[in-house]
Amino acid sequence: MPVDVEARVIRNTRLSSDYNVIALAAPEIAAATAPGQFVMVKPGRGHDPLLRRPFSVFEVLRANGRVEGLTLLSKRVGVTTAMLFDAVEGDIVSCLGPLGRAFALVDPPEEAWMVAGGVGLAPFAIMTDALAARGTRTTLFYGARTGGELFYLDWFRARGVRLVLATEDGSVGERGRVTEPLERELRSARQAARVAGGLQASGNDLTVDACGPGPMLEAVARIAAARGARSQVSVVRVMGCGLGGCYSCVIPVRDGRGGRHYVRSCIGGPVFDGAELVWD
Amino acid sequence: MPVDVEARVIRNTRLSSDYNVIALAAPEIAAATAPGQFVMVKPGRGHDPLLRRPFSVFEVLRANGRVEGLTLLSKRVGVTTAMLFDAVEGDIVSCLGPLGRAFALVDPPEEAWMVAGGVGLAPFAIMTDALAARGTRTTLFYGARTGGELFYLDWFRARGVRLVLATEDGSVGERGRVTEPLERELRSARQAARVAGGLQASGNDLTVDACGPGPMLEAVARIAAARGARSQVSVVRVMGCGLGGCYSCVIPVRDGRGGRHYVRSCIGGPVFDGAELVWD
Amino acid sequence: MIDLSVQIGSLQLANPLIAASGCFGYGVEYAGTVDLSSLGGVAVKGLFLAEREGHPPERIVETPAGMLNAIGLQGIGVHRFVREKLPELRDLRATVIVNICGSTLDEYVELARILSDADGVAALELNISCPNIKEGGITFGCSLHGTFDVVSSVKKVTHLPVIPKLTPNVTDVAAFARASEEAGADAVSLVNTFLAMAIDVETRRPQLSNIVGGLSGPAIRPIAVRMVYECRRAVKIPVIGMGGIASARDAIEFMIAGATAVQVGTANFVDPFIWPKLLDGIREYLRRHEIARVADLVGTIDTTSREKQWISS
Amino acid sequence: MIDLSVQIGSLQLANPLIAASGCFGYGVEYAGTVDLSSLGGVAVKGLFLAEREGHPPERIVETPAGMLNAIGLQGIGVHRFVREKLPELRDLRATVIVNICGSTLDEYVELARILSDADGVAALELNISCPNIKEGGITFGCSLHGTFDVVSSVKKVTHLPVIPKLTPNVTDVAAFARASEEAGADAVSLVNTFLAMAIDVETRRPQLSNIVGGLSGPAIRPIAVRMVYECRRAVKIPVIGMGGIASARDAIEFMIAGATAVQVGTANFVDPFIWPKLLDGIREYLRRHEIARVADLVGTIDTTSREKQWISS
Ligand SMILES: Cc1cc2nc3c(=O)[nH]c(=O)nc-3n(C[C@H](O)[C@H](O)[C@H](O)COP(=O)(O)OP(=O)(O)OC[C@H]3O[C@@H](n4cnc5c(N)ncnc54)[C@H](O)[C@@H]3O)c2cc1C
Ligand SMILES: Cc1cc2nc3c(=O)[nH]c(=O)nc-3n(C[C@H](O)[C@H](O)[C@H](O)COP(=O)(O)OP(=O)(O)OC[C@H]3O[C@@H](n4cnc5c(N)ncnc54)[C@H](O)[C@@H]3O)c2cc1C
Ligand SMILES: Cc1cc2nc3c(=O)[nH]c(=O)nc-3n(C[C@H](O)[C@H](O)[C@H](O)COP(=O)(O)O)c2cc1C
Ligand SMILES: Cc1cc2nc3c(=O)[nH]c(=O)nc-3n(C[C@H](O)[C@H](O)[C@H](O)COP(=O)(O)O)c2cc1C
Ligand code: FES
Ligand code: FES
Repeated sequence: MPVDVEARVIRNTRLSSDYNVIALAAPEIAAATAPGQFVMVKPGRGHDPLLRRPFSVFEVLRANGRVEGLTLLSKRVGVTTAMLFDAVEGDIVSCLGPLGRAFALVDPPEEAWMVAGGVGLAPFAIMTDALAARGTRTTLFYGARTGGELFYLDWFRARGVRLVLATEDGSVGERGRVTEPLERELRSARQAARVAGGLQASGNDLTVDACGPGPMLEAVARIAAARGARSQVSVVRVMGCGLGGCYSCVIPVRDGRGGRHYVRSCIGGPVFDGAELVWD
Repeated sequence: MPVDVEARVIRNTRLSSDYNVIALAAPEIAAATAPGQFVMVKPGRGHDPLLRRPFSVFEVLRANGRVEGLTLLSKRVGVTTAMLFDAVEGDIVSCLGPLGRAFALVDPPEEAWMVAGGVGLAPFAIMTDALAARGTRTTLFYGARTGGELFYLDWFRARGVRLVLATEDGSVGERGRVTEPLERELRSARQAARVAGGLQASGNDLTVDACGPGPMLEAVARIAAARGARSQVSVVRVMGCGLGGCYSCVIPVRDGRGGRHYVRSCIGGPVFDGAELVWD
Repeated sequence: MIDLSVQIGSLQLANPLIAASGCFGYGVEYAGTVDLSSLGGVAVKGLFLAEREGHPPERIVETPAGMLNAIGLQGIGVHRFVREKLPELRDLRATVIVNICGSTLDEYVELARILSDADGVAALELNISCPNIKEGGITFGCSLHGTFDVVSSVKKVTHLPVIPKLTPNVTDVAAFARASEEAGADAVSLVNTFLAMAIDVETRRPQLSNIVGGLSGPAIRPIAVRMVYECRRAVKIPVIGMGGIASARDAIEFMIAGATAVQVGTANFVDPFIWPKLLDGIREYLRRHEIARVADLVGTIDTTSREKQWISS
Repeated sequence: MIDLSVQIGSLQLANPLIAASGCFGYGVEYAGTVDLSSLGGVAVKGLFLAEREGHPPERIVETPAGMLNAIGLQGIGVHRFVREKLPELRDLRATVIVNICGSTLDEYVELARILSDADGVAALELNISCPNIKEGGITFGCSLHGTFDVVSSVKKVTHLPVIPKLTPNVTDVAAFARASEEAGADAVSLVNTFLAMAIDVETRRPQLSNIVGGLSGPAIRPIAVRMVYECRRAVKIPVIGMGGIASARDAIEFMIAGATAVQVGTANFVDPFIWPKLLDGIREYLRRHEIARVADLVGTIDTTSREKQWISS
């Protein structure tokens, strides 16, 4: 069950002129969060801005073996994210969670390939910790506009995550979209498997988990489907409540009878099986 | 001409659980303010709260002979005053001023008797400095609910202001309303003058300047009028704009033909001659 | 002991707080955050006879102290509601007010029949005021005859209290309250949302897929309070007030203006744990003002004029 | 070079920004904070023939993202205005739009006559929509016949552009725009304020001495934008839009919805230095979107539906 915490800002680290990582003293929520779940936050008082905003839980903070809070990776795009960017230690942020459907976690020998576009990195730190605890091998395909917007690389490296980077301007990693190396590697992994005969082409040797801009999610789902890999994608919709009350956050999902219907992504998601979603 | 300054909070000193003195880096305004003038402030962004709020300028801050800002004495009664109470160094407060009609300052040998009720102390610090510069002798009649809400006493003493204190609970000074010692002293001053023959009963030997709750202002105006002294009172009205644009802040004023009409207190006041106002 | 109960026609509510339709799903979504039996009532999401997909996204957009919505009444239809949701709501001991919406008068009547036969429905709220759909609904709510006809037709087929929900998008809302009363309504509820729109200036497109939507939230509260005040003076049946309630103070304001009960919509999105806070705030207020029954607060606005206008600060 | 001029009937405004009536005094109050000649126009405080005292305090109260006012049209009357204010406004080279208000049709006509003879009046705005006074005014604005009669009668006695100001407190504002157009109006302006109220729950008294007042400010913007959009589609004459404009973005939103010019009221209270900021913001937007004339923005809302609904963030 979600709880609402008037969380104190423990610290706020600016990563660039737009990105920050804000640490909130909400241990009750942090301890209960599964990778891919989110919180609805509201910094500041008063009715403007009015609604909470959804953010994936980025990290669970522990000190001396106790959970002390959680962090959010936030990109400044509007009024609430600007407030999160400007927040200082001691400020209060209302934090409601954990909410939503998490990523299903894969166990070895299956591998987890994580695909992050920009701020879509957010669910993959907590996810890395959870997968590491299971001993699952992980790769992070991580794309951004430019090298200055690739964050936490050392953090992931230190946890044994294999990194495949891409930037639109080519300043770090491959030039272009991160889905290109993803497609290439998936193709060769499949070929290698076929050659080795160890796995079927449709085998469950790996799952692709993605978070990022819509077109990226769509590409990931198609690439995975084409190579018979399972994909889980975390979608971004405008959310009014986060609890299934308002029906604002819907996304079209296949209904199994050739049709489609709108599913509330706050409770039916935000993580969906890539094959479930209607992409056209 | 008023200016609008996005003023940084230089410091914020809490005087009690409700009162604070907030220092704002608005030197342009501070340098131009006459005693009794006010500023319209808006802390925080967004449209809730929407309107600015009026505050008398309390002190003009100088450092190394340069004006560096102004202070406001604020009592927490609602949303904006709560924000001013909670503000921390570095916060930004929009500050528009100086606005309104100031107190007319008296020159020696005339004396200035200042009467403050509660947060009505606000205009009298800047006023004390202005009168001291002219060598005018000053008395401050200062009343509050309780001794813990009498502030800046040493500040006034250090500047040679004679203090007459009253509290409703009798914890400091006289028990009861501050208008009682005012009336008594005014009566005996008048008698002394009559005995000495030096001044007429209606003489211009002193002006009573008051700021505080409405009933106190009314009492001061009556007391002064009864003893033939001039009174100036600073009134408090809800103000939408502070510039004469909205007609929200009106107060009934005698029109000289036995009638009354509504005058905008933001530009016609906030300081009025006590005899001008309609009190019934 | 403070008595929080209020009476809406034959229906007694444990307290005056009702979750507003469309802002609380089918109620069951909130079973984890609030004890549904602690609410005066739960008005479930507007139901048609058939299932509906609703409008494509974007369906909401935030505005100053408010929000626009054009959900388009996505819903599971009355039959699935009765089968899938009502039993759970009964188990949770919720006082269920079903908000119904028809494209035709017959559809309202049919919905009322079905729900009157179902077990666990406490009252019917007639949504004749949804600004987000083209067919039916608001065309009844914007015509005095239409309002009268829907209410009287539904009344003929049900024993349940019937509460037409009025739209604020009219010149004289009190006339609609009167038409409802004449048609036999047990109460009226208001306001539904204000027809409104927002444009993305960069793309020059409406921000909602439906172009227009309904404004709710604190922004509309002062208009809604005025309308409740007007309706209270126009009719004898209870008025259920809503529009921007976000605190106990706001709920009390509506009751003083004339609301026997209040609904809370948008604020539940902002704070799903608001319900006990509202109840506690109302109790504290009544205690402080030495009012024994919340019903004694209803319509007690004092409009005699004061002599002096000193601000006490 | 970006062309900011817009045309309202025979009147060319240097830019689309007009100070809204009742929110800018008689204009002269703001001569110290803004160069009046830099504004498209200045709509002065609503004038009756005679002087008026207005309502007792409290006259305003803040609400979420808005404010209520019930000033009651305190004013110096048309004769003192012509004598005492108009010369100064002429000297300041303001484009003066006089907002007039009558208790009777004859009073509107008389006001129009007097102001047509005065030197320095650019247009007449007919206030048939003030929610704060009992006599006249809004009784015209809430009746299609009344609106038609006032506009056509005033048109007969003046060569000045006539702009009826419409109330939003009606079911179908576009019908009032059409009635105005048929009666010969040169433009319509909207919205005036929404009838609303607020109650002090501690005293259970209305917060305004007049009990009800008019809601303005950002809170109402989405409703006002929708109404401007509806009127634009209903009439060929220019629509002057207002209601909650507080930034260049907001002004542009109204123009995209269909406003040829916009008025700014409440936001001027919050920031009397807003005018150059608004102008700069509009210029910057036009430059960025490579639009040479602000007039080319008017009514360019794109309501064709999109295929995909990805949020780009
Ligand atoms: C499940 C979920 C998890 C998310 N996790 C993160 C995260 O970890 N870090 C992060 O920075 N962002 C995350 N987002 C996106 C984040 O919610 C939005 O960036 C945020 O709501 C913008 O709020 P704002 O007030 O700053 O912007 P606004 O001023 O409200 O709007 C600015 C822009 O943001 C878009 N926007 C508004 N609301 C949303 C919304 N609810 N979702 C997406 N876009 C929106 C608008 O279309 C507009 O273009 C997540 C979204 C979802 C649905
Ligand atoms: C010329 C002038 C000078 C002032 N100087 C000072 C000062 O130096 N220090 C100080 O603490 N206060 C001063 N005040 C009063 C101060 O403006 C109000 O306390 C303040 O506006 C309350 O704002 P709020 O948002 O905290 O309260 P709100 O939440 O708006 O309201 C809370 C209560 O305050 C009252 N109130 C609201 N607005 C005003 C208003 N404009 N004036 C008076 N009361 C109001 C309301 O009636 C309500 O009861 C002055 C007022 C005026 C007119
Ligand atoms: C997202 C959303 C969906 C709504 N759906 C319905 C509905 O199905 N039926 C109905 O009668 N009212 C509906 N409403 C209106 C609310 O019940 C309520 O009348 C309105 O929002 C004003 O109250 P509030 O300001 O507390 O939200 C909806 C409102 C919102 C915000
Ligand atoms: C204090 C105040 C006084 C007003 N007086 C008038 C008036 O005299 N005549 C008029 O037509 N409108 C009057 N209005 C309405 C405004 O001109 C404008 O239509 C309304 O406030 C909406 O715009 P805004 O949200 O930008 O303020 C007044 C509004 C306010 C807030
Ligand atoms: S965000 Fe409200 S239903 Fe999903
Ligand atoms: S505060 Fe607006 S006229 Fe005085």
